[in-house]
Amino acid sequence: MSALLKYYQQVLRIRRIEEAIAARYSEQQMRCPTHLSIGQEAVAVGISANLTTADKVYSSHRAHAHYLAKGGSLERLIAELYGKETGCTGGRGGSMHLSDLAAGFVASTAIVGNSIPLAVGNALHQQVQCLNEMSVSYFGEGATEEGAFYESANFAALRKLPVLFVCENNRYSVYSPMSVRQPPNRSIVELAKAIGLNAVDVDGNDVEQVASVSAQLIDGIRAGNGPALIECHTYRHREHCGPNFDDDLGYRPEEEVQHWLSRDPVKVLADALSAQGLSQAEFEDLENQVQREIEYAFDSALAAPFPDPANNGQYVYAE
Amino acid sequence: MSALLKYYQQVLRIRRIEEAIAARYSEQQMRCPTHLSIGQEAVAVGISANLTTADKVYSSHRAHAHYLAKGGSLERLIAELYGKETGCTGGRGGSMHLSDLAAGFVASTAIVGNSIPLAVGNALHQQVQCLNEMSVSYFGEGATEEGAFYESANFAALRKLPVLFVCENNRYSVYSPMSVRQPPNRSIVELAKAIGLNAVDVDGNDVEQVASVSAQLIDGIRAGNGPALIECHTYRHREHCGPNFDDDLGYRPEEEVQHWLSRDPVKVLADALSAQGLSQAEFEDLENQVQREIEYAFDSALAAPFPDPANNGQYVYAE
Amino acid sequence: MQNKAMTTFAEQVNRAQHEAMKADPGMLVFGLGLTDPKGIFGTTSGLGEAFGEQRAFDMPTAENGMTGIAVGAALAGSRVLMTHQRLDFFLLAMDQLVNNAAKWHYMFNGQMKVPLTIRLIIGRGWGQGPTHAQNLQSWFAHIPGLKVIVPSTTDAVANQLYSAIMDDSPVIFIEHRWLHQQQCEQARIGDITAKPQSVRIHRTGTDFTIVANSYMVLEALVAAKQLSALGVETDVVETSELEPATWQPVYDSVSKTGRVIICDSAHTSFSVASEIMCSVTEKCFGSLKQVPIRMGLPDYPEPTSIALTKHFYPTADSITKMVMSSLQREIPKSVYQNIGNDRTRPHDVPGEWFKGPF
Amino acid sequence: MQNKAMTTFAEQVNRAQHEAMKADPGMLVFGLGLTDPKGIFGTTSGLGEAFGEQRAFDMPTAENGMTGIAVGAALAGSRVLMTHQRLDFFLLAMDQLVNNAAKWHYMFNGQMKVPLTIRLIIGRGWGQGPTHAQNLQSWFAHIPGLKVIVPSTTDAVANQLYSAIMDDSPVIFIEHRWLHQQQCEQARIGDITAKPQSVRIHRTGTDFTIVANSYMVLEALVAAKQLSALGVETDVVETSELEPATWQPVYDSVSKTGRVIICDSAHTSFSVASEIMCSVTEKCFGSLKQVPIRMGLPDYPEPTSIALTKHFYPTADSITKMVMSSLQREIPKSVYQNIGNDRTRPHDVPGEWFKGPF
Ligand SMILES: Cc1ncc(C[n+]2csc(CCOP(=O)(O)OP(=O)(O)O)c2C)c(N)n1
Ligand SMILES: Cc1ncc(C[n+]2csc(CCOP(=O)(O)OP(=O)(O)O)c2C)c(N)n1
Ligand SMILES: [Mg+2]
Ligand SMILES: [Mg+2]
Repeated sequence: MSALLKYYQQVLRIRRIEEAIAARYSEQQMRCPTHLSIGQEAVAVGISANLTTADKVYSSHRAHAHYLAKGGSLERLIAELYGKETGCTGGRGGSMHLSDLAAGFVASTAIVGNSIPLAVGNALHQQVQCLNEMSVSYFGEGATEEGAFYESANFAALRKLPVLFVCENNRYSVYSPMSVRQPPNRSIVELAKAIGLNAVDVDGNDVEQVASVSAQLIDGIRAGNGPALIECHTYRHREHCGPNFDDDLGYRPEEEVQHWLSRDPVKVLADALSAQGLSQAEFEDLENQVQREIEYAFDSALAAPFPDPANNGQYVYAE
Repeated sequence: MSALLKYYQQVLRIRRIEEAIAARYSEQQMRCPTHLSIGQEAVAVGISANLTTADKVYSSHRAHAHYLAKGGSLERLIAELYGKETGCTGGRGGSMHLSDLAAGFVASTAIVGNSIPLAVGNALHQQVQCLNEMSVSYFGEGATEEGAFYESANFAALRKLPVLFVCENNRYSVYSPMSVRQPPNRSIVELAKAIGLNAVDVDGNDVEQVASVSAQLIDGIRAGNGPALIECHTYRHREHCGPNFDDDLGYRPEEEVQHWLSRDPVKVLADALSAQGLSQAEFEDLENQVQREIEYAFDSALAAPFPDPANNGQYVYAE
Repeated sequence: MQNKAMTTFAEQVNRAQHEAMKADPGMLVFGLGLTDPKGIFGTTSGLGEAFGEQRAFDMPTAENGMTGIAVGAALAGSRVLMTHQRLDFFLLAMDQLVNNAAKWHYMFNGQMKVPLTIRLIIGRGWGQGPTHAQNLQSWFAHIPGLKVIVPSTTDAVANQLYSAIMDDSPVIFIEHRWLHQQQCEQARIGDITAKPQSVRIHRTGTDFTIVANSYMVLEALVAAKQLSALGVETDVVETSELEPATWQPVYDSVSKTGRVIICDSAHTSFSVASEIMCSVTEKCFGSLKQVPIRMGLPDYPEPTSIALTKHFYPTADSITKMVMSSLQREIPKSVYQNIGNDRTRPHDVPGEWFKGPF
Repeated sequence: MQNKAMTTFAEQVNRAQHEAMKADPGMLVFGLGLTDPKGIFGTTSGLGEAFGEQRAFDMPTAENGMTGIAVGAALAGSRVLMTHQRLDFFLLAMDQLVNNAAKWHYMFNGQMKVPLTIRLIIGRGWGQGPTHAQNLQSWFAHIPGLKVIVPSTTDAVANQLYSAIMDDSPVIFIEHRWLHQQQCEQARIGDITAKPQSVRIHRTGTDFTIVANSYMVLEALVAAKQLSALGVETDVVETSELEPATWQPVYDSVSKTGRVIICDSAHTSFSVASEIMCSVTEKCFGSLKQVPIRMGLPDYPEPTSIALTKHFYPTADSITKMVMSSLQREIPKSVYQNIGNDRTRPHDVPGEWFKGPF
């Protein structure tokens, strides 16, 4: 299978999963705050192309794509959204606290910026233990405003830790544009360099670019050259939290929205594959594959039992 | 009086005051942690040359020089060290919590980095109220490791606030060298620029350089061009906290210590003035003036009453 | 605000801010999302338009630095109100709050004041989970120099917030999110500039004292009705200021009834309920007919799944049952079955209107 | 350590770290100044030399980020010990502590563990002042998922710290700085790997129970002697683990004596003493002969001047006087005059040896 086709398959898979969640969210059975990745899938797919299962990933509130691209179990994700016992945290964490240790997706957390130091701590462990693996920290451009980002990056640079910082710059923190949060000429890449990271920015909707540029950074990290940051310019299609489109609120310029929709990673990849001659039937096949997987995951999530609140007192302390 | 002579007088004054504190500290009557400015006086004197009483200053644990150079009352400083009622906070704050509102020295605080946001908040007030004044935030290079520095600088840049950040880089945080705290090629100036500040570094032991470079930055700030940072390379002569020399501990390279001692701002200025023909008698005159002032301050501090603990419950809440 | 018969808690919170901004032309108000289209659950809507973005503004995601900036502006003379959408996010700012805001007036010997109010919103339900539903009121109450106000009713909240803002000491103002849609007749809203009551007696009875604050006041009032139907008449006493020196009406009530249950909306151990129980024991030891009861959340984090939160939060029913069992009185089966039956909504939403997702 | 007859608290804290680093070759230890010439009051000396700077290291001044890094390393499988020279500095790290470390094991359903211990040192005296002398033990105790250990004696501390380090849950370990020089015979030091006692009975008597932790245990023991001379025999009970479930010996003692004074080294309101008093009241209500007494710091910050701290900290004398007055018994004038007379040092230093400045 061509690399492009593989990317498309993965981007499409995440897209359709997120759309299925969105479609069913209004049934009021997935009762937890949910931040969809729709529009930003190319980042996770491009980065994950260079990672092994041994590499460890941390993420933020908007984690579905990162979890899935790293190989996190779809069934356990959907079950988690439904608050079921078979969910990846047994219903305790919900959408904002995903984990699939077998896949090397350690965790996502709900407080902006607060999983960044965890990823760096993971890298510290990897370095001290001389492990043949690295860490990845995903976060939004809003998280770079937190001191936690800065302090973590400083320490990673100081000790040349094997960690890649992936900043998904989707231009907004909830409804707030960059203009109320960062000075006009802020370059996250320059900032990262000044802190001591190798840093570069890419078109986050171009999965091949994400994959190839991050491959170089990751090679450097694995070679012991110290941590790096990749800033991926991208865009979220739907509301910050929840299943709907919210451009009726007018917080994003119409042209900006249109510009980014025209560069939807699914569309861009599909166009490229069409141009390369992928047939309608092959496209449909891919869709059908994903649909089957999704249906199975939803069916099994719905069929799964709820966790028993009698066990609520368990795991407050480690045994 | 020549500018140089004026600088010398001020640097000398702070030096002799600090030395007097050091000399008497072992009498065990100034019972509070005390961080002397000896070796770093040129920074405060150079910066203060460009400030008016209306400008507001915040500082850190090592604040004596900043307070004195801004015009803070010597008597109230010494009384504060002795824990007396006439101290600048009536004995409540000690050496690490100085204030002289009449002089525009708002406060120093004891938690590393935590007065930086306060200075920025002060600048926010000044901007919103269209006041014809600015704010200054003094801190050490260690404080730049705190997220509070980064978050504050970001907001100051975002809103173009009238604040000057003065970083006294004396190479150590307590006994810890830069090598265990910041990556090898860290430039605080480049970092500040990447955050969005105008930034430049100077020889912090050269009072004229500090004064002239900061004058330019301050002009820009007053003109509304936004915040700036000046990094002043300097050195502390004595132990981190307390009156003694501690180079017997071996935490600083002997050559480094010697190099900086040879560039002692008092000595540098005295040499320059000698070269310009200032006579021995004139030097002695200056010393005598300072000595008289110091003796008076100590005498009045010692004579002052202790505060009454019966009032301990006062000022928990504002009336 | 509009001239309509009913108003909500969120509207009153909003009104207090508008009134304060008008009354003090130097006042600043900021917070994440403050001027965005949703305006922090509608509680800050219109402030940007009315007062301009110099005085009412959104901010970077930097809770610690921005809290320090709020303190610095307050010290300089600007009255400041800052809002955080969840109390949990404010954990980043404890240094600025405790080491600076709370102590400043004291440690600089009364020379400066910190006219700063911080609104913190407590999440609950719809999967808020472990890090979006914490109420750390006991932390703030433990710190000398901070005032802690925890409102519960729509008729009082504007007055409470206005007074907090106008206070020259730092005030932590903790709003439970489930209160925001609470309705009340406009006619019942009093003078916004009056001195608010620290303790409020919502109902009187001689058999038992129910002490509560925040959302638990609403549950307590339902319980009081249930108990009355069962022949137990209660004082319902709200401690909206977390300051033992203001709790005399609590002590008076317990001295009268000899029995007390204290409801908390935070984890039970080392809680505000613990302090109230302690103070009550100190002041009313001789009058106590039975050991005081405290009732709060279990000592584990809020899980996310709806299946796991069913009994996480005490309700009116829990109060009623606890009071009856402490009196060693049975609840007749017929009555017992009806308890709580008027609530058909799922337990994890404040009302049918709530559809998620945040 | 060396083969000498006496040892100090600081030496035992140091020893526990050396032993743990030896026992777990993956363990990391870091903190500001950890490997500097002073080694955090001598408590960390030798760690860098013994275990290398990969495992024992100094760090940037960045409490929040570094705490998160500690949590992340612990989650990855490194046992971690972090030290802060003052509890006050650690206020910067509450987000990482409360939202991550405390909840992780729970919110990820037991899939990961956080073998992290955080040593926090409480300052006192010699002008430590408002932001270098806070004991926020009640904050930590209020958070489910955190264990809080507050040692007091040299014979037990190595065992307590070693056990905290080896615990797979996050532990807050609060050391009062005035304990560091406390001496004890080597011979009295027990097995470092034993399970430490959560509650320890230091002395028994039938008239009164004195509950204390941290430095207040030392004051309590002096008071107990004074009281004995006055004919009042006391149980002195130390609660070194701040977990009500472990406090049965306290309840047993109060059930026996019917009278209790609870000593705290933090502000009194909303304190650990409040919780102990509450729990004692719940468990021993029927046995109480008088209202329990709590005694802590006043509810204002520690001022800096020696003139202002004279009565800020309760002492053995305060305990003795309070117990006697609660019993409505006079202290004979002759005895009264002698109380505390053995202490000639200024009240703001732990011993004559202390000469400042930090
Ligand atoms: C410390 C903290 N502050 C605020 C929030 C509320 N919040 C949740 S997501 C979010 C947006 C963050 O923006 P960004 O990092 O750019 O991520 P994006 O949502 O754009 O993917 C905010 C402010 C939070 N969860 N934690
Ligand atoms: C948050 C915090 N962490 C640690 C300390 C302990 N401490 C006091 S001064 C100091 C050194 C700071 O170094 P720097 O900022 O370079 O200032 P300098 O002492 O060199 O002037 C430290 C670590 C503190 N007071 N606050
Ligand atoms: Mg974003
Ligand atoms: Mg320094």
